[in-house]
Amino acid sequence: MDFDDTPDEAVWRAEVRAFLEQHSGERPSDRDAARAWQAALYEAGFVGVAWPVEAGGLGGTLMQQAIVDQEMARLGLPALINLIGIGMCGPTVIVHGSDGQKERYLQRLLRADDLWCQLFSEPEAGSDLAGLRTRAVRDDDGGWRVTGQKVWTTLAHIADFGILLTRTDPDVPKHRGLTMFVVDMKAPGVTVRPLKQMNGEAHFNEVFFDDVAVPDAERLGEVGDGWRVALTTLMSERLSLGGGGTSIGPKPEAVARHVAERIGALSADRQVLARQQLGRGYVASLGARYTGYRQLSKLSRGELPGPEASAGKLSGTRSARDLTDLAVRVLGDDARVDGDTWQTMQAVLPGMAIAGGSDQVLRNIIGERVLGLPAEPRADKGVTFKESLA
Amino acid sequence: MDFDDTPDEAVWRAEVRAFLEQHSGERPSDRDAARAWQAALYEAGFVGVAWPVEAGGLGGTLMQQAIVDQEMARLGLPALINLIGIGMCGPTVIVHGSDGQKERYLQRLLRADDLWCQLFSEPEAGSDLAGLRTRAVRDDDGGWRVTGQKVWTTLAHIADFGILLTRTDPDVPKHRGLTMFVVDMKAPGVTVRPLKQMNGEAHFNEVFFDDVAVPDAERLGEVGDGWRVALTTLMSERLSLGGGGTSIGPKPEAVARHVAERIGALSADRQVLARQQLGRGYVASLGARYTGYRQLSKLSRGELPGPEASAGKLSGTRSARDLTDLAVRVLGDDARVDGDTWQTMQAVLPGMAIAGGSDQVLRNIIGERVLGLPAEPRADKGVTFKESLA
Amino acid sequence: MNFDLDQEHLDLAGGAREFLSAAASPAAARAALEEGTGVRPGRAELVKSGFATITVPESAGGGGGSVLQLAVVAEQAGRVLAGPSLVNFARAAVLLDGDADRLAGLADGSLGVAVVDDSGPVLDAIGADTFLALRDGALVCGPGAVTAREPIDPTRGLGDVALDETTVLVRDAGERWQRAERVGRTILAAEGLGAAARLLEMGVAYAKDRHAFGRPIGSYQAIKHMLVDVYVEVEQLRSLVWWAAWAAGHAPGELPLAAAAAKAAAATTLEHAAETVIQVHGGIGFTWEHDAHLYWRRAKVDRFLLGDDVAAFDEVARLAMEAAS
Amino acid sequence: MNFDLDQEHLDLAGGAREFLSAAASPAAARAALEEGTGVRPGRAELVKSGFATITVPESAGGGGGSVLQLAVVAEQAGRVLAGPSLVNFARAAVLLDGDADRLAGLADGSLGVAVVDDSGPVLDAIGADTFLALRDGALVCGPGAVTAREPIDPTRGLGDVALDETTVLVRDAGERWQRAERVGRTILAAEGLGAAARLLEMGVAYAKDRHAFGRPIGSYQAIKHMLVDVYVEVEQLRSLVWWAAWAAGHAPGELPLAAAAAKAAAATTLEHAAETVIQVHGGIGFTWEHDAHLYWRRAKVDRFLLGDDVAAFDEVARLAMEAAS
Repeated sequence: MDFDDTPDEAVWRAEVRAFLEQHSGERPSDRDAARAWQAALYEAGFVGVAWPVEAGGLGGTLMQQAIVDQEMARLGLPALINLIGIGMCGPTVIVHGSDGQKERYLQRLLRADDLWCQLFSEPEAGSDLAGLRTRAVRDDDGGWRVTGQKVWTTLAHIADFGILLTRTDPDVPKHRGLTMFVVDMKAPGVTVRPLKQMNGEAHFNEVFFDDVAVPDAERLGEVGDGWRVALTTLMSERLSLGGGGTSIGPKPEAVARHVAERIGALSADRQVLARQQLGRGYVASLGARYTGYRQLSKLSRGELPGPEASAGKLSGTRSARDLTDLAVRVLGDDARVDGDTWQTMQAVLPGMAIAGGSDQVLRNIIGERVLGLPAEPRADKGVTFKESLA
Repeated sequence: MDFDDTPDEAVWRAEVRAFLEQHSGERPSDRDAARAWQAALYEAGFVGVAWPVEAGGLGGTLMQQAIVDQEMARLGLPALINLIGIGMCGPTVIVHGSDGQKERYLQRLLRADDLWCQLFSEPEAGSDLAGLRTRAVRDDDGGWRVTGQKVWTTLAHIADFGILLTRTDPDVPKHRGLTMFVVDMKAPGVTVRPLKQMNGEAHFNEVFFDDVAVPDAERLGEVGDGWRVALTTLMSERLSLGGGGTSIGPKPEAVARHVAERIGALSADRQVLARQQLGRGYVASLGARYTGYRQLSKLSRGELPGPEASAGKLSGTRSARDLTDLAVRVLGDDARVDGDTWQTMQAVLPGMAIAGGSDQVLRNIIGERVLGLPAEPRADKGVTFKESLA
Repeated sequence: MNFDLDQEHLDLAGGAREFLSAAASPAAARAALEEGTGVRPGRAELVKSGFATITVPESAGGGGGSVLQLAVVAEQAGRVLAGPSLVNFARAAVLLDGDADRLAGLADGSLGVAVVDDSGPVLDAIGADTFLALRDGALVCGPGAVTAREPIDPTRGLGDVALDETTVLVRDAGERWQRAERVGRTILAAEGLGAAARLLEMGVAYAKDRHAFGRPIGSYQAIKHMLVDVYVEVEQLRSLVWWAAWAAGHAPGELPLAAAAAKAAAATTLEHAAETVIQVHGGIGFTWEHDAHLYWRRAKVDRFLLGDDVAAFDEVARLAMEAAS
Repeated sequence: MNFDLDQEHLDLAGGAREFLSAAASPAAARAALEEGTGVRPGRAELVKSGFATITVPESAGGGGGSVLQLAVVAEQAGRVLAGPSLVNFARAAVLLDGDADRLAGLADGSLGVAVVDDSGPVLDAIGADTFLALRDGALVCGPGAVTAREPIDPTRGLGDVALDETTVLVRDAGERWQRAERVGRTILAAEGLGAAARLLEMGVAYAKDRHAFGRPIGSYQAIKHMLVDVYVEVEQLRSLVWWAAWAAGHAPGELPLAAAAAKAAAATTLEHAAETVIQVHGGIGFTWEHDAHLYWRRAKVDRFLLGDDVAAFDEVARLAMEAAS
C-alpha cells in the first residue's frame, strides 16, 4: 500500500501540471474554444491517455489518466467537452467497431473534431433499458431505417454522432432483438429538442428519429447483439467513473470552506448542528473518495470494472444531498458554492440521483452481483418483446 | 371534532378513576395477585367492557374501554395478565366458537380463571404465517392428533388454554389447508420451553406438540377454514392496539422528564443535540398518538379496524428507537426510565420491531391494502403446500 | 372524544376544493415561475371567496369561523399550490383582534396585510401594502418597501420588507404575537399537509401505471415501501394539524406544543414527500413540465417559514421538558 | 498510488484469522456474558501470539511493525469478538515510546496496560494492572483500583479506574497523547470493521437460505437493499480504516482527519450493521442463542469508546474547516 506517486507517476504528474498551469489561464468560453482546448490537450498527449495507440490514444495507464483528471480538478478546470464520447462511445467503437469505423471516428473524437452522444434511454425504457421501442428496419438497399424516440441525451443538440441502440427484432425476448449503430446526428429525420429540467436548465435532450437512414456499415457489432454491445458501453461508463461517484454534487472541501467563512455568523446552537452535519457529510464523502481510490488501484492492475463501482454512485448522491442541505442552511441564499447558487445545486440533485441508474437499480445490481443475493422472479422472462407490450 | 369527553364518557371516566385510585395501592406482586386483580376489576365491570353481554362482557363501547385503558396508564398500572386472551383469543372464540366453547371459556377468561395464549408462529413460518407445518390429523375417534412446534408464544408457560392454528390438509394451497383449535395447554404431549431473548429475559416460549389429542369439539370454525379464523384474531389484535403503536418503547413523557433532569449536566453543545433528538422523537410520538386517536374515533363509530392501524406500529418502533437512543446518550448508564435500564430498553427494541409483523410485512400491507399498489408476483400461488416444500 | 372532521368540515372542504381547484393549479405556479405572472387565485379572489377571512369576526365582515375551519380550507389550498398563503390572514385576524376598522379592511380586501418576522424574508410581501410587526414588545402597523427575493417558489411571494413609519396598535403585545404566530404555523402546516397529500397521490398513481421489467413499478418493494413511509408521515401530519387547529379554539394550553409539532412535521414531511415522489417518477419527475418540482419548491421554501424545522423541534423539546418536570 | 493491501498484509491477515478464529468466538463472548468467564483469547494468549505487540519495537521484544499491520490483525479480531482489545496495546506502544523497560513488559506480558481517558469507563480495565493517563499535560503511570461496569459487552472489560500513586513518565506529553489516541481510534475502527463485515456475512447467508412466500427472503428488495446499504458502508469504512492506518505510518499530517473519520464511520456502520442484520433474521435474530446480539452489544459499547460518534463528527468538521480556510 502506498498513496504516494511511483517515480514514473511523479514524472508524469509534473509534466501534466506544467502543461496545465501554463495553459490554465485560457478557460474555454464557448463551444469552439472548448473544442480547441480539448484538441490542444490531445496534441499535448493528455486526452485518451489509456486508449490503445492504434485507436489514436497514448497507450498509457489508467493511473496516468487519473493523474490528468486529478490535476485538472485541482486547477478547477472544466470537464472536456467530449467527455461522453471519450468515456463511453469511443470505448464501444474500439471493442465492437469495424476497422473503417475506428479509422473514421476515433482520432477525430479525441481531438473533439466530432462531438458524440449516447442514445439509449427512452420514455418507456428507463431502468428497464432493454424494453426500448425505437425500431430499426432493413431497407431495400441493405441499409436500415430508424424510427423512434430517445430521451435524456446529453449533448445531442451539438453532437455530430451518436451510438444508438435499436430494436431490430420484436419477435424474440427483449434482450435478444437489439442492434447498435453509429448514427449521424445531422442526418435527415433526426430532430433534437432540449428537455428543460426542474432547475430551469437544459442539460438533456429528447431526440426523435423519423425514418432516418443508417447504412449497414454503421452497425456496431452483429445484428441482435446490441445488448452485449451496450454492456461494453455501460462498463466503460463505470471505468470512467473511476472516482467512485465523488464527482456528484458539491465538493466537500468547497462546502467546508464556505461553512468556515459563515459559521461565525450563526448562533452557538446552529454552529453545533452545522458541524455535525458537515462532519457526517464529510465522512461520507471521504469514504466514497477513498473507496474510489481502491477501485482505481484494482483497475490499474488490469481488473475489469465490477459492479462494486455502483456503490460510489449510491453513497455519492446521499452525501451530496446532505452537504447541499447544509450549504442551504448555513450559507443563506445569496451564497455561491463553486459558482452555483444553492437553488441550482439543490435542484440538480434529484436528477443526479437517477442518471446513471436509479438508487433502486444500483442496489439490485450490488445485491445480486456483489453480495450474490437471488434475483427477483421476472415477469418478462422468456416472453418476446411483442408479447410484453400486450 | 371534540377531544373532550362526552357527558356520558365523563361520568364513566369518573367511575373508573374512583375505583382505580381506591385500589391502585394494591399492585399485583405475583401471578396469583395479578389474576386476583383482574378478577376484581372484572367484578367491578372494567374488563371486557366492549364485549357482548352474552360473552360475559359489559356490552359497552370501545371508547369506554379506551377510557379504562387511559386511566390505568395514567396511574402507571400494569397491563392485565390475560391481555392476549382478552384482545385476541376471546374475540376469536366469540366469532367462531360453538355455544359450548363460549360457555366454557369466555367468562373464565375475563376473570383470569384461565389464562390464554396464541399459538400461530413457527420457526419456519414467521412473516409467511400460512406456511406453517404443525399437523393435525384425525384419529380413529373423530378427534385430532397434533404434532409440531410453535414459537414466540407469550405466556405459554403459564397459560391454561391456547388457540392453535394447524395444517389439516397439505394437498391444497397453503391458505386452504388450515384449521384452528382450542388446545388445553396442560394436555399430555405439550411441552413449553422458555426462549431467552437478547436482553436476557424470556418473554416468549417455544411450544412443542407431540401427538397431542384435541377433541373435535375444540375445533374453532370449519375444517380448512383456519385462515379466515386467524384473520379474525389478527383483526382483533389491531383493535386492541387502538392506541396505534404508542405503547411501543419508552413513553415520550418519561424520556422528556429524564432529559429535563439531566440535561443541565451536559455541555452546551450536547444540550443542543439532545433537544433536537428529543424534539424529533417527541413529534413522531405525538403524531402516532394522535393518529391512534383518529383510529379509535373511527372504531368507536363501528368501523372495522383496517390496515391503517399498521402505520402506528411502523412509526412507533422508529420513534421508540430514537427516544431510547437519546436516553442512552443523555442519561448515562446508571439511569432508569420507567424502571428499565437503558440496556434493557435498547435490547428489547429489535424484538418489538418484529413482533406483530415486521416493518417489511407492514409496509406491504399498507402499500397494497391502503394505497392500492399492486402486489408482487407470488411464487407460491396455486401450489399445494406439499409441493411448496419440495 | 371524537377526533374526526364533522360533516360541516367535510362540506367546507368540498366547497374549498371546488373553488380552489378551479382558481389555482400547479400550472399556474409554473406560469408564475416562467413569466412572473401573479399567483393564483390571488389576494382579491381569495378575499372575495370568503375562504381567506373565515377567522375574521362576522361583525367585521368575516366568516366568524374557527382556526380548524381555516385549516380545512388551507389543506385544499396546499393541494393546488394556491397563493397567497392563508397564513397572513390567520395571523392578521389574531393580531388585529378588537381593531374593527382594520379587520374590516382585511375582510373587504382593501388592506393587503403581511406579517413581518424578525428573520428571513417575508411571506407574501409581494402584493401586500400593510405590514404588521413586533417592535419592542408592541404590535406596530405601517407601509413598507418590498424587495422581491429570487422566486424559488413564486407562489410564496417572498420579499424583504423595510418598514416605513409605523403606528403602534397594541403595547405589550407579546402574548398576542405568539398566539398569532402559532395559529400561523398551524395554517402553514395545513397547507403543507395538502401539498404532501397531493404529492403522495401523484406518486401512487404513477407507481400503478408505470411498468418496468414486466410489472408496475409500485409492485416492487423499493418503490412501494418508499410511498408507504410517506403515507405514514402524511397521516401523522394530518393528526397533528387537526390537533393544533382544534387546540387553537378549545385548548389554548395545548396550542404551543401542537403548533410547534405540526410546523416541524410539515417541514420534514413535505420535503420527504417531494423528494420521494420525484425519485418514484424517475427521469420524468425532474423535468420542468412535470408538476413535482413545483411542490418540491414549495417544500424547500416552506421549511424555513415561521421558523425552520430545527427551531420547531427545539421548541417541542423545551415544551416537553417543561411539561414533564 | 496503490491503495490495496500488499501480499504481506494478506498473509498476516490469514495468520491472524487462523489464530483468532481458533482462540476466540461469539460463543466465548456469550459464555463471558452468562458466566463471567474471562474473555478469549485473553491478554496472555494475545501477547504470546505476538499479534498484540506488532507495533512494539523489535528491540523491546515486539514485532517492530506498522499500525497498518496491527489494523489488519484488528479486523480479524473484530470478526470473532476477541478480547481484550488491541487498542490499549496500540496506544501503549506510542505512549511508552523510548521507555525500554515498560515496552519490554508490554511485549512479554508482565505489564497489563490500560489507558485511562478522562471521561467514561476504561476499556479493558478488568485484567489490567498498570494504567497510563494524562495528568496536567504529563503522561503518568501507576496502579489503580478497578470497579467493573455492568458488562453490556463483556469482551470490552469496562471498568472505572481510580488511580493510586502515579509516576510521571513524560512531561508535556500532549502531542504524544493525541497521536496515541488517534492510533487507538484507528485500531478500534479496524475492530469495528471486522465485526461489521462479519455481521454482513451472517445477514447475507441467512437471506439466501431463509424462504418466505416461496422464495429466499434475500430476493425481496426490502431485505436486499438493506443489506446493500450495509455493504456500501462497510466498504467505505474499510477504505477509511486503511487510509488512517497508512497515514499513521506515512502521513502524520493526515492522521487526525483520517482517524476521526474512521472512528465516526465505525461507530455508525457497526451499529447500523447490527440492527439491520437482527432485522433481517426476524425473530431468531433477537434470541440469546443467536450470535447477532453479541455483535450488537459490541456496537452499543464501541460507539462510546475513545470519544463518541458525535465528538468524532465534530472533530472532522473542525479539521475540514481548518484545512479549507
